[in-house]
Amino acid sequence: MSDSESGFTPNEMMTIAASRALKNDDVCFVGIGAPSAACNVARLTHAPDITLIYESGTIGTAPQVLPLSIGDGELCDTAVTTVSVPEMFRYWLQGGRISIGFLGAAQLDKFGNINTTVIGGYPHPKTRLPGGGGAPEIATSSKEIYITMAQSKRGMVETIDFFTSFGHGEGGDHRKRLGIETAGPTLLITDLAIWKPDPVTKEFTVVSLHPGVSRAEVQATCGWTVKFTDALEETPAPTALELKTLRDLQARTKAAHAGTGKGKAA
Amino acid sequence: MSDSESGFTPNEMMTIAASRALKNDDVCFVGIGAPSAACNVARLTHAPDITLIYESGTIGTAPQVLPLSIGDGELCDTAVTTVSVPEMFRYWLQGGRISIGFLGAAQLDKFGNINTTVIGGYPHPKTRLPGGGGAPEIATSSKEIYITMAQSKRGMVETIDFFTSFGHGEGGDHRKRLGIETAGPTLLITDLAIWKPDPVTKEFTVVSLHPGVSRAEVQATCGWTVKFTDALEETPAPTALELKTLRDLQARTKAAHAGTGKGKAA
Amino acid sequence: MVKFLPLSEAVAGNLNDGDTVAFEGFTHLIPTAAAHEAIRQGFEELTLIRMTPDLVYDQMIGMGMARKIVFSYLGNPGVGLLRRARDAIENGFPRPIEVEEHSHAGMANAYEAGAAGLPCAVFRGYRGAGLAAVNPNIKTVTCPFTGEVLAAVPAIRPDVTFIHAQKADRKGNVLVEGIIGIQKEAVLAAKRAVVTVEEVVDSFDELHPNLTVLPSWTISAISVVPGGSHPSYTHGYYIRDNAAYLEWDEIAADREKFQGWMQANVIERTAADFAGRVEHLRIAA
Amino acid sequence: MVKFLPLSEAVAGNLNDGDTVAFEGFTHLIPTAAAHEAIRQGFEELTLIRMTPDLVYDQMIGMGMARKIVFSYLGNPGVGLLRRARDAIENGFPRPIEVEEHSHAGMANAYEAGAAGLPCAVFRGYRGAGLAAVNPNIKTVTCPFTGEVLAAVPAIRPDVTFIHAQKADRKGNVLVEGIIGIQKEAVLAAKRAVVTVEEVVDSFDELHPNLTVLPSWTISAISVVPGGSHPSYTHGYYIRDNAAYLEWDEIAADREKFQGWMQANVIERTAADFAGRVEHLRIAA
Repeated sequence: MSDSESGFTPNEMMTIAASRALKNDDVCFVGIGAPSAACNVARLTHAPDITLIYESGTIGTAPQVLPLSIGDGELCDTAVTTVSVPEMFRYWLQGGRISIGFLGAAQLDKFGNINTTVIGGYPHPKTRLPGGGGAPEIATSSKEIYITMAQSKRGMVETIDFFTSFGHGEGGDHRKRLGIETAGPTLLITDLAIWKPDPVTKEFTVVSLHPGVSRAEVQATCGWTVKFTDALEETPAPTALELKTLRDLQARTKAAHAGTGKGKAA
Repeated sequence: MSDSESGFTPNEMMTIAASRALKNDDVCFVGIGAPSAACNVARLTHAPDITLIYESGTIGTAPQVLPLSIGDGELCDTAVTTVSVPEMFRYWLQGGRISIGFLGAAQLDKFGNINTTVIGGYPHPKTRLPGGGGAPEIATSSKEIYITMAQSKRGMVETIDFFTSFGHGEGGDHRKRLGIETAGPTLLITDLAIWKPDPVTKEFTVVSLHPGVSRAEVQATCGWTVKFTDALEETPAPTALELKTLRDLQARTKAAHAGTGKGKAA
Repeated sequence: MVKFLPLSEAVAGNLNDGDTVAFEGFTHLIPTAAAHEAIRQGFEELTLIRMTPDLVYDQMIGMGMARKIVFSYLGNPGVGLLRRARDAIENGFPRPIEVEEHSHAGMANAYEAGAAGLPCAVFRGYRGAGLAAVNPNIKTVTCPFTGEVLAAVPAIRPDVTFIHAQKADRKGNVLVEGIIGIQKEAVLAAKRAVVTVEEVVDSFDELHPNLTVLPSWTISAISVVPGGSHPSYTHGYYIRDNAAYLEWDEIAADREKFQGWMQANVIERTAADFAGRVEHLRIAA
Repeated sequence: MVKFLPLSEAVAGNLNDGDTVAFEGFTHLIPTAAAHEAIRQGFEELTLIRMTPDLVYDQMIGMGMARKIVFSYLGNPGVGLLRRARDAIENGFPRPIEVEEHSHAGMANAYEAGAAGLPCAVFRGYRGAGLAAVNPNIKTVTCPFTGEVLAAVPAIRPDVTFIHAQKADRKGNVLVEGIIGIQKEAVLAAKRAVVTVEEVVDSFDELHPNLTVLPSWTISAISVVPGGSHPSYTHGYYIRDNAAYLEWDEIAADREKFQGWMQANVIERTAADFAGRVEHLRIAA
């Protein structure tokens, strides 16, 4: 599938596969570190009416270039409305209006639990990461959670060092037992594969390999023993339109950000 | 004092005496039924920078005519800012930013407790009144409460039928015992006199009679046995400027309201 | 997704007998046209929620449509009492009506909690107030840090909310401006929301980013009804018909006069009549 | 009453050693000039509160001014980690620092509760989250109507809040627009508030009534500092200096490089330098 003409990188495949999972009537909460590229490719291709919400308060935004931060001016300029941060978290996230919360992860386990807080122990961490930002409540208030990250043994681990945001916990009905009524992680898209939780155990299971990717490659870059579904599929390669949309977006973004400032003083 | 040249009505005296109690740096919450005339006379005479807040969300308003309702457009047009009703009650009233809450009353007792809810029993009232609106929390969240009403035996009673808003309860330290930290009613201005609470018992005591008013007249129009302070004063009569300001305001108001609508359909 | 509908269809498709319904508007932007359409369609056994019931709920109660009313100020703003509501509460006419009464702070916080998806609102309120003794929906919670006892009321979650607003764009986003009251919360707290607007414009691209705009996907139906809030007003379009509020006091004082007025001015009319009612109140452009 | 003051006086008169202080701004409108002035004046033992600490707190922590930090996202937005804050937490350099960590929802609700005069905030949060186990300021309350267990956090009440805003009018009212973040709540929650603005205009009479305006009497001091939020941005004035955020990652990575940069760019500079830093970022009128 990946001949020289339609060549694409694993990261491009990841972003485009994630974009395909979004529907035109989705209301998508794009948290810190989340792939807003995927959300905006969806908006620029098959989901022109998708509602993108950034936690800075911008609702229904349609940026021409990808924001560097979740509060770039472009997001406000193109939004349907911009609200305060307390309103964002109370009325829009906690209010149950978000269909898809889109999260990234520094560490992820097989049940979709995410760590972006610390490597090592909490009181005396080996590495202090940025922390959760909006993620703890995005993970429990959004109707569903999509996760996207590039695979690595360091990132996809048997046991995460800190529960920044709750996925399916120990699996099974753990969410329900904690009084969490939303579905939690229903999709994981990596640079190698598409994963969905087992209906009963909630363990992420590979349902589709990206073009040219082997089972062995998926296992080699994952810290837990990977389960594959019986009816394993191959992810359709990016179309020319999808690739062009993503690359144009990234080119516009690069040009826009390079144009700002000499950085003489921060 | 009330010669033919400077003649004034008891209601005018009441409004002007109330206006004098307001200071230039007061932040005044003008609740339903409250004498916004007094607040606006203060603003148009000695307190040009007074902040008037109406519960409809208008902050720092400066109407040219008195509003008929607490949500007239004039209030918004002249306000520094107009906020939502939840914000008004959370950030501005409950936030402790109001120096003076100005309340009227259908029934008032000697401890400044107010009833605007029912005459008779609550479940089967003889007369169903409008109820409290913002008053229950204005009474407890404002730093001080000023009350203004025309005297009558029906209105100033030994025992009110319902505690719409709490004044000094049974008197003494009753507010503190309920965990209310604000001062409560500190001033009552009627068409006949100025009253202040006794420092210990908190019973309203007449401290000043309006020009030409006798102690007997005050007692004859009040349902409880009236106490008078030893150093009883006479309220200074309205000045020509105060009267002109009040009457001009009322004339502008009458002209503006008469101009609206034939009332063909409500 | 939001639909642009004639008001009669928007009401018929979103309101049902027995519903809990809010027709909200804090003096400004009262959805009178929608309420009159509901009266014409003759719904029954409604639970009516509103901070400041005023004329339209006086009318619905007088027509016997309500089994319960939830409110914080049952007056004709700036005029006095609501005489049809009084007749129902004091005399059970035309039918007895259940009362759930709050303060403005209680209602405002309860709508806010509804919009925020919470089961209850927590605030400092009702201290020493008689309502806490007569309304079982006023309870307390204790701050786990300071021990302070705070008031709690259940979140308001209407089956359907009706509001009136200035304008929609073609996509169905709605702008509310001026005294915005509790409208945003009332819409976001409800399962369904119907909005009447003065007009539809091509786009909101030129609007200031921080205005109160309800995204199209938060609204069920939009109906264009110029003048739809008369005798209340619409900031930027027409002023309040204060004379009508004063007149209402007389109309509602008498049961037969009320019935005659309702027949002539509501039952035999349509939403299209509202435009004419505000003609003399319009703000010069 | 609000005073218009040079920034050095506004900071000296409102910030004290040992204070709990918030320099707020959610990516937009970060009060960098005020933070740099505080660094020049060398305050000690501060408790720094902010949802998204970013560069200015990295700088203050790196200079050893903070004894504690309260936050929900300790990153360089869109770039990565905050390396001076990491050094303090991981290695106690230049001094150990106490950490109180929340989620954005927790911080936003805590500021809201502070503005609302409540002792605590109640919301649906922290379910299954590790923070609830390591932060003793995350507790619960139970809804008295449904029995649902909700999260509670103490209200945030800074001694002083610093924000940057677009403009003040001559009376000292302040307009914040664009991504308004948590600024209004941070000001209203604080005992004192200092605002840097891009400019002062005669009056706000022509402003839309529903914009975010902080009345003059809610503010202690206003300082006019054009460019005062660089390398953050001010909606309507200049754009975000993304390159500076990328560069910071290298500067903060090395203790000596950091010190040299601070000396040259903060200690030896004044608030007046900010105007020049945004010259090439200004939005064409």
